[in-house]
Amino acid sequence: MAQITLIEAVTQALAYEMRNDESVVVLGEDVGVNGGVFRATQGLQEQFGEMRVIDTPLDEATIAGLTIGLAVQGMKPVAEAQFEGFIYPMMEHIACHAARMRNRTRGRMTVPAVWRAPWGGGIRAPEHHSEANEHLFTNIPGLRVVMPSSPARAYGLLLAAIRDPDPVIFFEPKRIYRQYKEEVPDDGEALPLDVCFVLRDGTDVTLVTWGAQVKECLEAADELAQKGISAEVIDVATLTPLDFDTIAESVTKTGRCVIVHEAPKTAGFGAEIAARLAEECLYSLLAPVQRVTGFDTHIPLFRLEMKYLPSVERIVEAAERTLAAS
Amino acid sequence: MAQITLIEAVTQALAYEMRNDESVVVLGEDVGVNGGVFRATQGLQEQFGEMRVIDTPLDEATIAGLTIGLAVQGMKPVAEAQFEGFIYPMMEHIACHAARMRNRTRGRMTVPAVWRAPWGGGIRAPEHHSEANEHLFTNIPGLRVVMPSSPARAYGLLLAAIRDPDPVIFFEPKRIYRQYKEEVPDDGEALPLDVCFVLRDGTDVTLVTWGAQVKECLEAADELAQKGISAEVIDVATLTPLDFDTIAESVTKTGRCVIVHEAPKTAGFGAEIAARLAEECLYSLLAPVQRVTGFDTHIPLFRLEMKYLPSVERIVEAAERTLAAS
Amino acid sequence: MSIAAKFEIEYLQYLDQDGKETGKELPAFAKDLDHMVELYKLMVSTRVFDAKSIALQRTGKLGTYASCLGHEAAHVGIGSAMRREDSLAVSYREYGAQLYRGVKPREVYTYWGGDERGNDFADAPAHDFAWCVPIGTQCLHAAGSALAFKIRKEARVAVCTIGDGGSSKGDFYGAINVAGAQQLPMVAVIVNNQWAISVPRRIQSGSGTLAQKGIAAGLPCIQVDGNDIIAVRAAMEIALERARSGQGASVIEAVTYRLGDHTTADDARRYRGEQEVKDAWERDPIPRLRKWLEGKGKWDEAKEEAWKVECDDWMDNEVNAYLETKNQPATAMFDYLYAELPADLEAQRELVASLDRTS
Amino acid sequence: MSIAAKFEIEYLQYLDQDGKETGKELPAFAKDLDHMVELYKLMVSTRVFDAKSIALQRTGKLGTYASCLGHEAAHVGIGSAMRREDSLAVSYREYGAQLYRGVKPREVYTYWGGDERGNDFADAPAHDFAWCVPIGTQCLHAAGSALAFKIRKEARVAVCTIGDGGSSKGDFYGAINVAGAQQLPMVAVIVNNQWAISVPRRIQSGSGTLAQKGIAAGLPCIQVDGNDIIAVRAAMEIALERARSGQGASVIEAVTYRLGDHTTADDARRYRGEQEVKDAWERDPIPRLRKWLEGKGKWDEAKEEAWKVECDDWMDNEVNAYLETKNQPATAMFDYLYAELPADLEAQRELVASLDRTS
Ligand SMILES: Cc1ncc(C[n+]2csc(CCOP(=O)(O)OP(=O)(O)O)c2C)c(N)n1
Ligand SMILES: Cc1ncc(C[n+]2csc(CCOP(=O)(O)OP(=O)(O)O)c2C)c(N)n1
Ligand SMILES: [Mg+2]
Ligand SMILES: [Mg+2]
Repeated sequence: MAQITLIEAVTQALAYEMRNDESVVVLGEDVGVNGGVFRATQGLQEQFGEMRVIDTPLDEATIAGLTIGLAVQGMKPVAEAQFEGFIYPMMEHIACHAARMRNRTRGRMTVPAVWRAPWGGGIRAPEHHSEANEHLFTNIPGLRVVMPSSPARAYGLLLAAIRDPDPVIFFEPKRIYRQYKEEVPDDGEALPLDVCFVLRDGTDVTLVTWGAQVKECLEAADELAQKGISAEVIDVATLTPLDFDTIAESVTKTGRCVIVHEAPKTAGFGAEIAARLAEECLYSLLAPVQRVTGFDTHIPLFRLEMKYLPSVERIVEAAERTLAAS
Repeated sequence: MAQITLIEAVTQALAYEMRNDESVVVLGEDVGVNGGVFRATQGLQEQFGEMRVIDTPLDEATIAGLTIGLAVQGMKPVAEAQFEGFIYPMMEHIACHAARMRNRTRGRMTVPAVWRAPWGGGIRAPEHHSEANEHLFTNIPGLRVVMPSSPARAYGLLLAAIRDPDPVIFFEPKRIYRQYKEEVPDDGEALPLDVCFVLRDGTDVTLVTWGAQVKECLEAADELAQKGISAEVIDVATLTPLDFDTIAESVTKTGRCVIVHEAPKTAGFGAEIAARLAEECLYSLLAPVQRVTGFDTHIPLFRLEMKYLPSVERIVEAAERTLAAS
Repeated sequence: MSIAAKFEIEYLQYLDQDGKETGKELPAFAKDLDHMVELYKLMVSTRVFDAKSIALQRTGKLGTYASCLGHEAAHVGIGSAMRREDSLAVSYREYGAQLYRGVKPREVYTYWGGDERGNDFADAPAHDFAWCVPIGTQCLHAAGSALAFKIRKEARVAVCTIGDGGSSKGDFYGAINVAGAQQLPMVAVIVNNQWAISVPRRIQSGSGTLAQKGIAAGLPCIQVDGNDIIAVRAAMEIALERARSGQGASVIEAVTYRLGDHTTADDARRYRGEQEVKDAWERDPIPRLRKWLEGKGKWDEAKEEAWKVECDDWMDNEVNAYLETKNQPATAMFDYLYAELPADLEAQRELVASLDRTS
Repeated sequence: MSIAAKFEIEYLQYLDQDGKETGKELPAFAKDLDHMVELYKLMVSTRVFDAKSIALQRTGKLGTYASCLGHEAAHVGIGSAMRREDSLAVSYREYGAQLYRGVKPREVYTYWGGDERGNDFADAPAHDFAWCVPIGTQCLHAAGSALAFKIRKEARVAVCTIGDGGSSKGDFYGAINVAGAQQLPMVAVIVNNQWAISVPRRIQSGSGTLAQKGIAAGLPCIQVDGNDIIAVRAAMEIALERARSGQGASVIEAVTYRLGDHTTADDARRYRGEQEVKDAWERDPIPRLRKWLEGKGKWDEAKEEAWKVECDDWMDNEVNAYLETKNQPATAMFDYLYAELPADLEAQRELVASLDRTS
């Protein structure tokens, strides 16, 4: 079995599901012959034809609206936003229709669709190609917001997203698209969309994160271990609906929590997790919650972007702060 | 001096500023002869002509993009989204351009524009006419998100918003558009955009809210007073950039906080305030933070909408819970 | 001068405003006079229904309601040309088309009466879309439906309707553009009633016709007298056949007039003159068809009276069914959010259940 | 058949691909041969600049860069027709127009080299827009600018450029539609280079020309040979004059070809055939103008060589200036966010300052 990257795992999941369910179609800009600008859909048009791998005109509202029409009529569309920074014109369709169709029609019409988008910074890309906007969707009821952080989880979560009977926003952290390879059996096994993954057990502090920052958190945990601090690392994976229980259990154990994400701090999804802790785990907290996030500025053009993204150093420092506090 | 409603205060502020600054123009759907579907722009086209009160074609992206072009070329446009639920197609322009133009051009180009939108539920309106979506903007750096809760604050804050050199999203809680009248001198005095307003002093618990729920919070404070509980009520007014100091000061004093808002709970702006408390005021908290919010569902059509909106009863109960907790 | 492209927009009308034939040979369906009587009856019953809706609203039994007064020829023309397996995506006022396809007045009332169950059509095709309030978006849902039909090689057509105002929205353009690029089996009907709330047609666009918007997408487009049901229906039949046979999409502009207020929340006297409305009543689609049918000996006053009585009975029945509908429990806001309620929402649902019990 | 409207789209070309005049009388500016030499020189220097940009990228000194190879006639034609007080809203590849208006290569490099300061044009008009990556949005900024000019009764025109791909986006439609409805002083130029990354023109739209999109907005529209600078410039002059004199907006389609990859991050061999590109080189805008000027005795090999040397000097100068630019401090991300930094962000800025000191 070959070792594959995260982006190859995305392709593998798409191909698997397209082979097994002919209602699955892929649409977006450049998803056809070109295989997507990151090659996520590489080879799919050759395999499945132009009717199932559809290059659309350049209009994100068009892509989003087509996706809803397809889904309502019984297809399982997987739409691509070429970059997360171009997803705004899709929002009216996602928020007003995809997220609401089942509710609006009391179950008569449903939208079993997936919107994929390469997400986040750190690849020295031009303006608008580095956005981390998960918060745009986490306040919308009726959606699932999912973000994988490894090839295996990309495969399993994407399969789950496509099979899910409701709309899923699937953000792919492009910085780690090709960061490393791992074995991902092409066995069609989906992962659950209602759990956080505990990637590392620890007793002193809980690091909660998702997407590309999982890597920095694991590295921070290594560094902390060298300093004698035992950090538990949780990959939230499905942001909404949230599996808060797993986080609560961990923080109840460790008493300390550092939340790490790439989006701006204010009203980022980290706020929700910190809020839940303040509501539901207050008495377990031995130290103030820490958020290590992007700043409340636009992610700078690439010369400065690494100064914007949460670093191992900032995470370690925040964790140490929680330990110094009590 | 006449007593005026909140919506009349909006009109009064617009007219004042249009008289005093000829670069101020108003644009949107039905803002002309009709004076807006809520009459916010009533009489303005008659007074200032079709070149300054502009009915646009029915396309929210068009309105948003025109607004940016106008602002960059030295006008001070005040755009209207007819209802907050129709603001999505404006988001690309607001997030990618309005909020970023100054940053993008190192100050060469700026967007001194205001986007007004009637906000929130509770008026027995049709689907999509009751949204509370402030969270869509509170995570966007470079914007100000403002929401008045009284005629006087509507007047003063809207003047400030128009005069502000940066883009402001101005949400008007339509449920209280005509709820009561008060004297609002037409003196052109703006209110600051960087403070929360403490509307009632108290010592036992802090109620933090904004927009239409200010009324319920003040009523809850009355009820709590009858039970011997002294509640401080804070109207956040400018959500971002946030004046957290005022909130922190209050909660440091009371040790207890109930956050009340109408939008869904998960990742609503209340999460940010709770998160800041968990980060910066943990040791002052005598009880878990409470959020009394809309549920994580779509606001139901009007037969059930009042069951969705935070009620005085739910606020009182949450406040009592914070007192029982410690 | 070298010419890259040439276009013409046809204007179609069979009956003038007095019910006189314009001379153009009638299409086959219009020669079936019994069928034309059926269409006339539905136009009348749609108007009866509409008046009842407004009465319900005025007496506090309905929320905001968008009247279809004056649009009966356009709406019934659209609905009657379609097959059941086709899919209809409307905005919010196209009752004449929807009633034809089996939507019940009680469903209309339930939805505009503030209850989601109105969208759970009992008899209309399950693949017809719900009312769509965000202007223009339905056009892309129709395009997506058409794409599904094309992918599955089904001989079905997706129809969307859109207002003159809505024709300004990017979604309309996106929909016709992709329909043209992908040769989708779709028909987009612009119901141009001259007003978008208070905004007149001329402020929406500098284009002389709205039909010509289709040129931007490379689509066949036609302007029809939207108060002449024969013209609307004929244009629909051609466009549907074109789509069904794999020749792609079309744009139809049906020129009509909104004889009432935008909705019951609107007062059109604020922004438009009486004379304009009076003139528009001269073009009322119902009397002209009646005159034509009377001229053919297929209709008369007695039939009219009898039909109105039938309509009233039907309405009584529908209104009663509506008024008897109990509210959903408050927990209903959770019950169709996802296929299964996520665990994280259970506590919230329980809270709502308890509030519901106490209030 | 009754006809509601008729349209024709003119195709404009003065020089064929061999630099021969097509017979149409030349516009006034083209009779000023010294001016034509200036235009030619700018087309050449634009190409030299473009090659240098790619070289910088290949050697790691620039980020992703979008080449303008093959677009020189279209871009210089647009830029040279405008007045300084007019406003230009581009997407990201229209360097020929921007250089004409005073944008410096070092600014281009600074921006595509990952530094916001590239958008703070020193010599170009301060009212010209920054590069605009979200496709199509710039068209509405031009419309808004045009509205500002109209409100203030200034005889200025807002110009936007958009790609064939971008012409599918709702914003383009919204912009031309409102420009038509409000008679705005705007010119929208579709630079149709046949490709939107890997998506060919035919997948963008079923419309035969892209010029005809203007019909949807009721605007005059024309298709021109976008490799013939005389045609581009002539169409621009007419449209600009129309706009400046209060007669409203126009749409111009300039038909050209993207001779290079979409950007340096793209590999066009993945999706388009060699022959197509070879054929397109036959229509290269630069040799045809050179041949024409040579025929007129205004240009020769020696001049070409001399000009290339000048271009090289200019580039060396610009590249050096660029390479000498130090990074901004990390705190720069806070310094142009608002007119004044809000108090709530001070702590974050301080943290960034401290990180910056230690790294
Ligand atoms: C996206 C969006 N913007 C604004 C509105 C508010 N609105 C409801 S109906 C309407 C006018 C629609 O006019 P038109 O498209 O001509 O349809 P008509 O009502 O005349 O049938 C507007 C502006 C909306 N529903 N959706
Ligand atoms: C809204 C948006 N969607 C997608 C993209 C990604 N993207 C960048 S360029 C491009 C193709 C543009 O093609 P065209 O408009 O023809 O311009 P050209 O590059 O050919 O000059 C795409 C899809 C973007 N920048 N913005
Ligand atoms: Mg209308
Ligand atoms: Mg192109």
